[in-house]
Amino acid sequence: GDQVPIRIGVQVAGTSGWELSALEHDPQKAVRSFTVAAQPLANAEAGKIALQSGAVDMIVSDWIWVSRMRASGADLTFYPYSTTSGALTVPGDSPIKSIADLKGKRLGIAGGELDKNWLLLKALAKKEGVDLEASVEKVFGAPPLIDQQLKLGRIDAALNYWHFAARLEARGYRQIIDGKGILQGLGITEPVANIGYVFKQGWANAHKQAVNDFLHAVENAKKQLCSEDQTWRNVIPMLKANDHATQDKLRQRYCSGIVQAGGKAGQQAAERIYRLLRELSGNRLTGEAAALQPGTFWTLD
Amino acid sequence: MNRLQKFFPVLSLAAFFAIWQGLAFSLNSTLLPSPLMVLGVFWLELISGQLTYHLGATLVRLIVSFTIAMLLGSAIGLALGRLKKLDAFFDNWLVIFLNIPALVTIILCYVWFGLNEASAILAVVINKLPNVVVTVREGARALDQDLLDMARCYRMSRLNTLQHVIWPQLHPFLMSATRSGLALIWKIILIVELLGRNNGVGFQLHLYFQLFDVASILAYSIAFVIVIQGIEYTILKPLDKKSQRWRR
Amino acid sequence: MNRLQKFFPVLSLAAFFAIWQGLAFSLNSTLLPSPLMVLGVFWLELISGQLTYHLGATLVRLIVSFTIAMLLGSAIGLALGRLKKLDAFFDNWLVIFLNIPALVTIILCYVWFGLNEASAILAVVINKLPNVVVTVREGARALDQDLLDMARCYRMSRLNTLQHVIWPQLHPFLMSATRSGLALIWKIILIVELLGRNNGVGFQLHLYFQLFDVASILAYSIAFVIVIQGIEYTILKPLDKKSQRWRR
Amino acid sequence: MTDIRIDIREKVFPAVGQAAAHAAIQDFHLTLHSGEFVCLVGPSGCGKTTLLNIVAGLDRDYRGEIRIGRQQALPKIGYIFQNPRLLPWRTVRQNIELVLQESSAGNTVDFLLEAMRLTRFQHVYPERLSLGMSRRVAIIRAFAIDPELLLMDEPFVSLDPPTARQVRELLLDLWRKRPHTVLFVTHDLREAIALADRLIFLSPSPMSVIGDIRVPIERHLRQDENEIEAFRRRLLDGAPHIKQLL
Amino acid sequence: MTDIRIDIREKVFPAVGQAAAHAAIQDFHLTLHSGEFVCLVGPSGCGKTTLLNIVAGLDRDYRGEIRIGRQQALPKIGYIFQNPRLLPWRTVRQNIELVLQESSAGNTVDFLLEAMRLTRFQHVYPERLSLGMSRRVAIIRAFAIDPELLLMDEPFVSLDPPTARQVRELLLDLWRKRPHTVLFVTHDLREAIALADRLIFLSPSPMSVIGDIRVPIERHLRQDENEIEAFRRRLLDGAPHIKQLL
Ligand SMILES: Nc1ncnc2c1ncn2[C@@H]1O[C@H](COP(=O)(O)OP(=O)(O)OP(=O)(O)O)[C@@H](O)[C@H]1O
Ligand SMILES: Nc1ncnc2c1ncn2[C@@H]1O[C@H](COP(=O)(O)OP(=O)(O)OP(=O)(O)O)[C@@H](O)[C@H]1O
Ligand SMILES: O=C([O-])O
Ligand SMILES: [Mg+2]
Ligand SMILES: [Mg+2]
Repeated sequence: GDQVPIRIGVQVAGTSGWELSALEHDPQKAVRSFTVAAQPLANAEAGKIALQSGAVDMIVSDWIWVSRMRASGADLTFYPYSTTSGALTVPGDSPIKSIADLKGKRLGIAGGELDKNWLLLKALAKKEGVDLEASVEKVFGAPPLIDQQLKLGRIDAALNYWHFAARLEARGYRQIIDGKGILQGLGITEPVANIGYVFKQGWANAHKQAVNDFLHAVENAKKQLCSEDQTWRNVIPMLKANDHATQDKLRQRYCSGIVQAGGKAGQQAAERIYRLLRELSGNRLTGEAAALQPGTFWTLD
Repeated sequence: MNRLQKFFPVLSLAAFFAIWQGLAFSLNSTLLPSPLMVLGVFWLELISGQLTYHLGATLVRLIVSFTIAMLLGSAIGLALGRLKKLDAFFDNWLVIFLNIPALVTIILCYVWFGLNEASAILAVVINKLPNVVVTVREGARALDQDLLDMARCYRMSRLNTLQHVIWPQLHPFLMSATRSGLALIWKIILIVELLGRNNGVGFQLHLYFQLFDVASILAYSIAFVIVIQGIEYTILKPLDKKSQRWRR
Repeated sequence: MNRLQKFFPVLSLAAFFAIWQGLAFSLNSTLLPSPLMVLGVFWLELISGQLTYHLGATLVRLIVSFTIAMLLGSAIGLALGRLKKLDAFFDNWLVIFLNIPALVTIILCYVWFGLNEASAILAVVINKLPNVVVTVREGARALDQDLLDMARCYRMSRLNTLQHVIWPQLHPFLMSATRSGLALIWKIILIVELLGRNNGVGFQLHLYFQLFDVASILAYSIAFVIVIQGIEYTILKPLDKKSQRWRR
Repeated sequence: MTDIRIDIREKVFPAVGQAAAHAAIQDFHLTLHSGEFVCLVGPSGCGKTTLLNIVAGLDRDYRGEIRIGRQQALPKIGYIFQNPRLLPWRTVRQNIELVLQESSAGNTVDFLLEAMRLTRFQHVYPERLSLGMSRRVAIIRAFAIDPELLLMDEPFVSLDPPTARQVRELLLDLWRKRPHTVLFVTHDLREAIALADRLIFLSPSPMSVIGDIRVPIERHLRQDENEIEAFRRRLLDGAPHIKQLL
Repeated sequence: MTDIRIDIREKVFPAVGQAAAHAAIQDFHLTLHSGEFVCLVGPSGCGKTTLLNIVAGLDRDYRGEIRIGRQQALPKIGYIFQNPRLLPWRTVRQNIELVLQESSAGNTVDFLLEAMRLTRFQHVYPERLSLGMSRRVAIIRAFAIDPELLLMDEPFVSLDPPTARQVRELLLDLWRKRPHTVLFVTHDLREAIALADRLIFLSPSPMSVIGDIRVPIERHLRQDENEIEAFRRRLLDGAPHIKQLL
């Protein structure tokens, strides 16, 4: 029958472009129930605007925001995409070996005061008896600036998005802990997707078959990227990285973030994270709603 | 008629809010919260102390960078407007600095001078300065030569000439530089705070932007507008009035 | 001396690049690429067609929104400057619109009117308009009543009065609104493109910012500065000269 | 055009800031007959310019009325202001041509420029003129529109005697050819006598008419300096309230 | 102060755009003796204002030299410009006081305001004055600084005869009390004769001196209109190149 067009807002620097590229090269393309139109976007905020204004059907974002928006009446829903999240990185020869060593150091934080990783890192540190808020000199800034400041040695450690961390790692920097590690430290061991596809539920219900086919196809594409070198080679130009070490590191971190969607345990873990973040941010990140909004996660069936 | 005119400012504000309320009511969307909702958020942020803290941080930056940019810009603008040779030489630079994107100066300031307060203010000044220069330069070019000659002939001191002959003529230009300057600095400061500060209204706006919380964004915007209205009514309007009182 | 002055623009550009080269050489960091390196990037982007494509997109937006903002803003500014009552009423609105953060108007325009070219341009116009109004209003307040009376007494048509009596007096204000206006629009357009367009210099600058590619950022900035210099030399300077030629 | 009837009960400049309100004109009544040449003589600051502005319709903030016969439309007014009021960004010729309705008046403009000895300067901007030259341009501008009512506020100061004489003759020529009503302000009694049908003497402000005297010298005799001087002496020896003005 | 020696070989306003270059002054030589009252008489546009600007040091773009004795410092100059040049944003009094070096001159200012009948208007902004009143303020400003050299460019136009007479007397009073050199431009020959030690007649531009005539009437006789009229007639019947100016 007719193919349903799906317009996807793709951040130029993001990973969803890789998968869409893989889909594009897939020989099955012609027989699918959907077609994909990628819409380049400059940053995450542009995606949110594009989705709300109806310029795209899907973007990549996080579920806490989706829950918050649902609480205020928006009809958005989320499908898990990846567990890859930011990491705390220090120079290779840094004396910092653990969170406790951050005391008295300059810590660069991308994403601001309500950054999830920062909130959770503080909670973990507290558990270990360290008050990061008081003992660390915080430097907030845009991710590329934080990255640059670390390279220049103007800050001692950086809590930044995963691909900045991966690129640094390839250049000999050390990861102290990443988002997954922080969650584990806080007792949440189930893999919970950090980011995922976000779309309007009404729209998805109207095109259920196509949406689900698309989500399946993306999952396959992801697996291909990790298992088939030819597919991977196609996206290498999109990495904007010339050296093999960086390319490999990016692939490694990307592939380790693959999640299987759904599962009761995952949902429950998400509930716990939600409540944790709500408390840690004093409602500011999550909004007033006491619990994760029902329907936040889209289920494939 | 004159009686009624006194209430115009109040009436116009009422009209503004009425239109807003009407739109919000008819759209009924989280993307345009009603004035009352915004007021609620405003109030919560105010009593939590967040608003005062961040607004205060932004205002300190605004005042410092505005003062520097206006003083320096007026001096340079006056010099370029009066000295043809200086102008011929530096005109190119002016166009360059006027049109270097804010993003570029901000990034470079942060990268070269660190993510600190001084860089932030420097970045704002660099962005605002050329605008002041360009405006004051136009004013300086249009100065009345007859009056300047009079001042020279009567051996008025430089200071007196500046204060009593030149300044009043530049006044409309300075007022326009001030009004659009506050607005421009505000736009720049938001980017500056967004990219490299951990407080200030820009920082907050970015936060709420990430959350797409329009009500909070509007609450902070209104807080700033209120401050500027305060400056209007306590400083700029009286200045306007004083400077206009000699007109028939 | 006059001979030398002719070369001032060239000399000043040379000085600018010399200082830049010197700094780049002594710093020797990727954070300040040398002019030559930037030129190389510029050239590559140019022959790849990228530069022309994105710059073209930005310029179309610039021209359309600038034209609308200047025409509308001049008309409103003139009206507010001359009609005291209108001014008393709308003054508040002006302050509000002047100081609503660019971010807010951009988001609202996009969300309400869709992520399209018209919204982008509307957002720029809304941001620029109040600045033009404020500047022209100052000019309109300072108009020479004697000349206006003369025009009225001799029954000059409205059009003639506007063109030959009012416009020349507003000229310095319009020039300042134009120069600082191009620069302001440029700052706004970058945010507009960042948040909702998939082409334009703003889009590219952000991309290179993510990659921290300072050379490319500077290459795009320079491209824009060159365009504005072009406008300066082909339009603004001749206008300046024409409007100044009556002065002793 | 028919008669112009000026009735100003009161013209007060309102108080502003430190400056008190100022009553400039009070109970001022005057009828200008069609085609009459009327000179106004009064002390500096008495309200002459204020009056001309009211007659020209530039100032409507007064109690009273200006009636211009039964005519509906205002007459075409040429006003030579006390300062030249040229547009500095337009050349001499452009300044004049701007106020002309039809462009066909080129002939007259050429003629007037020549008569004022400004042909050589017609393409010059006003800032490059002397004050007397600027005043002559303002005079041409007023003459060129062929006015029905001519308001002249000390038009011939800053002109040297030969030029002033010539302009006076030109004015009378034009006036004889196509009679229009003239309201002429001057401090020069000799000039007033040489030109006017009637002399109106004015009190210090608040201004009112304190003397309305017809000049009895026939026009063809006015070339004679002695005739004018004789009448001037008579005025000087006349009523003391007028004498104190002179 | 010693003599002022004016030697201007050439003053040319350069061509700009359509306007041709204009030679305003050529081979102009004049010595003003200390404390002398010199009147300049010449046709409109001949270059009188240009000359005063050069003497005042406002225009340095000419070939020639102004020498002021052996004195190093420029003398204190009071310049009554052809237009009043008041600062519109300062009141009458503030305009005057701005140019005074010491604030102790309050007495003189009060006296001058009274003499010019402007005391009532001292706190008024210039836009609320008549032109004649503004000119009087400009006159006060020049007198108040107690100048060593007084440049006056048609200072008394727009003044009614009684006021003009009074100001003339005031000027002569001040001049007698503390003699300063005066360079006075006027088109009114009677005024020139009544005031001057010497009359300088000027040619049309390019301006040069075409007559340098000492006024032979003793000062105490100059109240008499007839004396002045007689000398005037003599001038009118005199040399044709001067007569044509009058
Ligand atoms: N705009 C104004 N506001 C207040 N007072 C004014 C204004 N214009 C004029 N006056 C006052 O009104 C009076 C008359 O002024 P006007 O200009 O009519 O005098 P005039 O007779 O033309 O004098 P002159 O011969 O000096 O030109 C003066 O006392 C002046 O101070
Ligand atoms: N800035 C200028 N640029 C060019 N030409 C000028 C300039 N100023 C004056 N002139 C010319 O120089 C000549 C003399 O001008 P000036 O003002 O000295 O005349 P004036 O003797 O004072 O005349 P008036 O009695 O009319 O005031 C005039 O022909 C005038 O056109
Ligand atoms: O510039 C901004 O107002 O975001
Ligand atoms: Mg007058
Ligand atoms: Mg002159």
